[in-house]
Amino acid sequence: MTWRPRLAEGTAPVLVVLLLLLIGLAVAGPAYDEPSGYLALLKRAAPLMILAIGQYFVIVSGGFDLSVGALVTAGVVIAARLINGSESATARVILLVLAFGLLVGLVNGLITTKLLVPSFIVTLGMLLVLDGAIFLWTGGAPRGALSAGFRTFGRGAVDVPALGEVPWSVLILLGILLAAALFMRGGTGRALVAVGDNEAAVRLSGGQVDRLRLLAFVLSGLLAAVAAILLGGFAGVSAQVGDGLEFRAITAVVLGGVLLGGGRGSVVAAAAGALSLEALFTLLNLLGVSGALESAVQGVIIIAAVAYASLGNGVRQRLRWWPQQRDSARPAQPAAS
Amino acid sequence: MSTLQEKAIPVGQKATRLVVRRRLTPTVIVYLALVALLVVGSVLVGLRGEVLLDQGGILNILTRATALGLVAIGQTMVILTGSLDLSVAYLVGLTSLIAAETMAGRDGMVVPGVLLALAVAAGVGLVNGLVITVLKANAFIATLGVALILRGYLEDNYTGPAGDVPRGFQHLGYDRIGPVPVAALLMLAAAALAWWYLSRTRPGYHMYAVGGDIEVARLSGVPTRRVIVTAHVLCSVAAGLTGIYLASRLGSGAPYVGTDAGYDLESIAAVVLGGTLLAGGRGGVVGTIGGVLILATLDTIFDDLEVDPFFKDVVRGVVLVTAVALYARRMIANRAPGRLA
Amino acid sequence: MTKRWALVVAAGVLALAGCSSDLPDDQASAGGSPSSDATKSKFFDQTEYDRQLKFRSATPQGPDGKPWEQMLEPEMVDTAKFAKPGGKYTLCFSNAAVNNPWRQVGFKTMQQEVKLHPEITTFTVLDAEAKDDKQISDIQSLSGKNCSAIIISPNTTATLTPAVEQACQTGVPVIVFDRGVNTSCPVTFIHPIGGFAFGADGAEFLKEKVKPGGKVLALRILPGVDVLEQRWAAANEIFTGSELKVVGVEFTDGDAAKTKSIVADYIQREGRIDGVWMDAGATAVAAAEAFQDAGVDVPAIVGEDQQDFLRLWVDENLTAVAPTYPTYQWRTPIIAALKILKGEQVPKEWVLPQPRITDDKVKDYVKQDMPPLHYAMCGCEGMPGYPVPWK
Amino acid sequence: MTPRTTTSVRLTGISKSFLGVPVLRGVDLELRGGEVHAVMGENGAGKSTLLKVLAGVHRPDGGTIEVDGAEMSFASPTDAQRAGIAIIHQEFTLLPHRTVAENVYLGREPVRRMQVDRRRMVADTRELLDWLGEDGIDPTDTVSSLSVAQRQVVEIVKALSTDARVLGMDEPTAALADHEVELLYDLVRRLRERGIAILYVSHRMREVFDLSDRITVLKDGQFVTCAPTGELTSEDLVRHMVGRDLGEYYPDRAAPDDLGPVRLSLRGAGNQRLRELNLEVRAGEIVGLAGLQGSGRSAVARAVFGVEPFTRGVLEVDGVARRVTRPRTAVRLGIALVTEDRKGDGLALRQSVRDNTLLVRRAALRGGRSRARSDVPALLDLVTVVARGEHQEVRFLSGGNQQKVVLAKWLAVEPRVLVVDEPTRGIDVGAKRAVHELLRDLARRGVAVLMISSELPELIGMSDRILVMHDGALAGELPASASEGAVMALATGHGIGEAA
Repeated sequence: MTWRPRLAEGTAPVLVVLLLLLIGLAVAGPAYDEPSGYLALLKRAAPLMILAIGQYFVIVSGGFDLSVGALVTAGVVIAARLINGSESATARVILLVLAFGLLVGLVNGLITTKLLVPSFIVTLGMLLVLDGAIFLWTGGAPRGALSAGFRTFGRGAVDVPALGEVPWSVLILLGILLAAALFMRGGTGRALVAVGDNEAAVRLSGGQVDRLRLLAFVLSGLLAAVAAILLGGFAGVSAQVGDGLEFRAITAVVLGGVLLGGGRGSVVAAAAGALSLEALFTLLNLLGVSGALESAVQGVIIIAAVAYASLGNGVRQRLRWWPQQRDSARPAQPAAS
Repeated sequence: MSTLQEKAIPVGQKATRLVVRRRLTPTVIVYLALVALLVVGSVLVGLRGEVLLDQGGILNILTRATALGLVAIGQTMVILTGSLDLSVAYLVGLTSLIAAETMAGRDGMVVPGVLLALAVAAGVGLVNGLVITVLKANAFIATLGVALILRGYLEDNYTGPAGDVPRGFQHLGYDRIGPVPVAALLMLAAAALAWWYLSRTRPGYHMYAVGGDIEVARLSGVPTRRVIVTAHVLCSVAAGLTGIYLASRLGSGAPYVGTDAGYDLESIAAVVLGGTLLAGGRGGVVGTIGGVLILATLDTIFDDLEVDPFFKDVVRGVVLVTAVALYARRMIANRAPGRLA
Repeated sequence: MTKRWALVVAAGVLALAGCSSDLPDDQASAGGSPSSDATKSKFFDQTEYDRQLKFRSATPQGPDGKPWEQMLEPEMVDTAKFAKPGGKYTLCFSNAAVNNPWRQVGFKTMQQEVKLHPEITTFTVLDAEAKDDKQISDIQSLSGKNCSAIIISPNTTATLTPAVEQACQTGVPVIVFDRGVNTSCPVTFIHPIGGFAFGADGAEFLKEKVKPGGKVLALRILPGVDVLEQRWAAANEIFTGSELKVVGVEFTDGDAAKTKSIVADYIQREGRIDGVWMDAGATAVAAAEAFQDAGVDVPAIVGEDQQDFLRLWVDENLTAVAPTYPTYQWRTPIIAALKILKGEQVPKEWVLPQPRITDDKVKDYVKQDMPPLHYAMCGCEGMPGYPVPWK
Repeated sequence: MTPRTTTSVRLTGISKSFLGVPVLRGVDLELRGGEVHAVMGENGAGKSTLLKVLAGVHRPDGGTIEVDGAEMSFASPTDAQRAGIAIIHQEFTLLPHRTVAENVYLGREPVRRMQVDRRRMVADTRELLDWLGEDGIDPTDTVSSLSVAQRQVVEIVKALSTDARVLGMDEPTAALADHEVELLYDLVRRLRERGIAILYVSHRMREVFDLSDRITVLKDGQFVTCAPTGELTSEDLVRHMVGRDLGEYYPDRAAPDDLGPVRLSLRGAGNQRLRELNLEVRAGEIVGLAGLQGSGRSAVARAVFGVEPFTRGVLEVDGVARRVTRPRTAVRLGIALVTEDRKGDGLALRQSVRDNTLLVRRAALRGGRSRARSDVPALLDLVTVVARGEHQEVRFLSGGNQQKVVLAKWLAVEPRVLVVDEPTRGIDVGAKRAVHELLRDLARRGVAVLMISSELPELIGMSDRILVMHDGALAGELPASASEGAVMALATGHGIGEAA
């Protein structure tokens, strides 16, 4: 059997959608005549794409993570209070924010796997706890300020040979995406998808199901912390920076053809879903569609995407499958009676 | 069957275990927790020289339970059926506007206003149900999509509260009998109706069946699509009733009255807190009302104790997860060993 | 359905038969209910617009340097019937929410104000968490408590009117501030000049600073909030009568990241933006940063009195103005309540001055040690304990 | 409520295609009241589709269905039920959290004054249970509290409650233990006596011969033959089904000098369900583990594999005592388990053949990435999987091919001890034979194989020696080619003295 490049199930539609959107952008906006426009789009989309990658790990292993939006807010607010404008504290606080994301993911994962509470409920609870606790701690509104160093990652750019100025966030995004794609090609990644498909089979194959699912939540938490650093860096301190991001990330993942409930979908497609979503917003903006209708358009699109995935797929699969079954059957022989 | 004799003892054991299990269903736990909460709350509030369950306190708890209760009754039905509805919050806002705008202050338009609001709600439920059954979209995404569409409509067409409810209709939101608001009684009546529907009628049986195992239901001749659509229509109608109630209470329609209160996630939380399995097939309205009352009581206690609103969120989150963890433990303990993993 | 209606009817009969209703009597709502067309109409109101613009230049009455005790063109009402000498007051406050920095700063200021008055023995606060329905319940339950006065900061105008009326009927003095209600039953309604003045302050500044034909971008938080709509209505009025070109009106949801993206898009699309008008300053820094990140000078910009913006203004030497919706208005309800309880006169409508921060004064308002989202116009610097509670 | 008079059903020229691919091509079948009519054929022969056509699940593209001489057209299972036809599906169709009565009347709840008439439902269910002589089940019991056999009874009651006079059964013994199978036979015979027409679909030769009056054989969607059971031999049947003579069923056993060292040994091992087990499995041999269901034979598999570990005694792998408390440990020690429920426990159905093949290696072991790429095709060749490619999702494979993938997944980690539980359940004759050969082949390569099967001919045909379990303990050991009678005697607890 020869190896050939191959798209994971459900990846193709999102790439088509993305391509159409990018063409739409090129037609609608003069800024998208040159690469810098797309680079700006990528920079803008980076936090959501990173969140979508994190969310992907959880969804593909059969869960939900509703806590990422609250975690992003928490990350920014914690960073602002602890850094308090002091440049010297920056590195320490960045590590701390990452560790906090990791910890939240760990708690989500432990409650889900050890106490067997559905992840939807666990992370909903975590959302409430984070939302409350973080402002309980800061007394209602964010305090302190982010340092310039902290903000570099979301705001600054770096000179890359041959490419020119590339935003840090784009580099971070590409790094994470590459790592995630490699991870998903590897054994642990495949086992993670298999957990979303059939937990029992993985357990009886000697896999550590709980540890894998825990890993998914930890990665989601960690990546939410990264997104917080980028968003905080991009736009500064805000009390509502993470509002609604959890649903947007889930939408992006689903748009990428990943099956809710787990067991199918690729991480690159999930990231592409997030980029599509962001491109869609930008396009609507360029076309002058009112902000109000934006959400309606978004609603229609995700329903259409999911309907296409489940309806279209079924038909295509059957078309593909049946003739194959026939091929594999033995040649018919006259019945000898 | 001769072989059954050798199983006689285990069956006996099972029977006693069953009795224990029946005694401590999640529903019972919820109400025990409610009672415990009331006792603890009374003591804590009492320490401040106040009374939790005086007329005002009861009124408060019941009033707070009314709107969430109505939404949660509907949400119970869809969750039992194995589905989920994230569009209720926007729908509450939309129906409150439709009711208030149709009434426009005229007494004669109360009935048309209510009917129109309910009709629109039913229509939205129908769309939810059809998107799930015909387009085969996951309920989470389908109802999230519909929620976004409703949001777009609201944002595009409304700039704030609109419409006007005639004074006569406002009695629905403000009248009470002793400490019990009339609307709370109506909510409880709706809950009773839903309980009857779920546990006594055929369509109700079928909701449990579809939520329990949709394939089994289908093979047994249950019209699964119709059941799911019905559940969504009923859920949306319950959200519509909430919108109508809130219109009567607010005196006008308000586009974000549902989302500000977070009725989407909060109603799911209440249902799950009430012991209904998020995956469906098990649970009921009685538990949900218990869950709603717990949340309302917590709120009231915290208000009496003047707890920081941010702290409330923390407690809500912890209570939710703890409760569901408790139910999960009981389920594992009760599960007969069978499957390998 | 018939069943349910039978129940409603039955409930109605019960109500008639002497069961209690918390619905306030009709005559109390002198202001009348809003008609649907009124709330949906254009938010511009020429009379009110003129009135507010006039207020800006009016000289306030009251002690100098204490704008929270000043009042503009007051029409005093007698409060003798509420007088309750002897102190030991229980003040009750139904707050809409503490869900944004403005309300946080305001609420803390209010709490400190309460501490200044030993005659207030209890200060009971119910927070509605931005839920109309909860605030109605809150007001109901405050009405049942032994409050000396009830202060209400309504979550929305129209929807809370019945509840406020109900509170009025208990005979306890009711004080409303920030957003109003559609009834005249409260003893006093406290608010700064208003949205038209706010919007005009910024728009006039741009008209003055941006050369004719310059491109102005208007950034708004979200549609439908009356205060914000008024700000835009006034600005729009001024822009229409100017030679400025409004190249875009965008909603940002108050989201800094979105603001930045929108502004970046406009810089790319228009090539150059000469002025930025905002209906609220929360995302002003993000807007300014978008220019910096694009490598162009920040044009004339309208912000608000939040510290992060003021600091940027000073540090980067921006051409800017900061209209304010001062948080010191949270002190006034407490002061008003005590006046009422002492039987002193208060204005029926207590209009507070609404200063704007201009280039010459901005340095006075920058407080390096305060949080970035702190509102400078809190009137709190002189309060005992400053600045700890606000940090 | 008892079924009415007898009915006859005649299917003529039934054809059915899915997306243009014919699955049934002009099949004829006649079914009379009071007979058990078996339908046999390989997987994919169209048996289940035929059953579903009869049940109204699928609409035929051509042909007619006559019930008592009247032509019928079924648009849904409900239509078929109205005509007196009910089907018991291969998988259980019961809701565990609902009561027996609720399950029996699911979809057809009697309604009285808008409410479900629960009293009548319970009474009618009880009547049916009594009629079948199954008074051990209470209609108000929750299904989750019933045994597997009792659930099967509920399934049958559910079918009968539709007033069915024609009962289709799809592999009804698949989930049953041997003694339960006997009870089912008994039940089927009683149904026959009461005039019910039974269409009996099964893979199991013995069952069909024990039970049926007539046999219809299908192959590739076509009718092959229909004859009274007495006129057919099992060799005839196999020939009809596969269209060729398969000859001797089982591969050669191991010669004495093929046997290597002891790979797996249990000494005094036990847990909650198992007592004092002593057994050894050597490299190169296949040891059969027989026993009735509930005797603990699957519990041995689970214990060895660490799912429900031993709590007493010693488990040795290659002579070293080990504590195996979870599957992961077992896998790392070289123990493999092919479970009886391959869809539930064995495969991640949405994943590709490749991913499933590598599942154990990836999940339990580290590294081996570079080797994996070249390995997979070789492994799949070895187990003779027929698939469109290694990227095809496993759910689209036939049962037999799926089972081969399960075996490939274990071969990928080169186990030293292989425990197989019902390795050929529900797969067709051809695949069965391939699995048998593969197991023997593995043994020859030095794997110690412990094989559990409730199909005694298979167990006897495959094993080098047979251990028989009874009531959680070993009842005795029998040599290769012991008689079924001898195994059953030990399994039912009769022959303990003589064999030990």
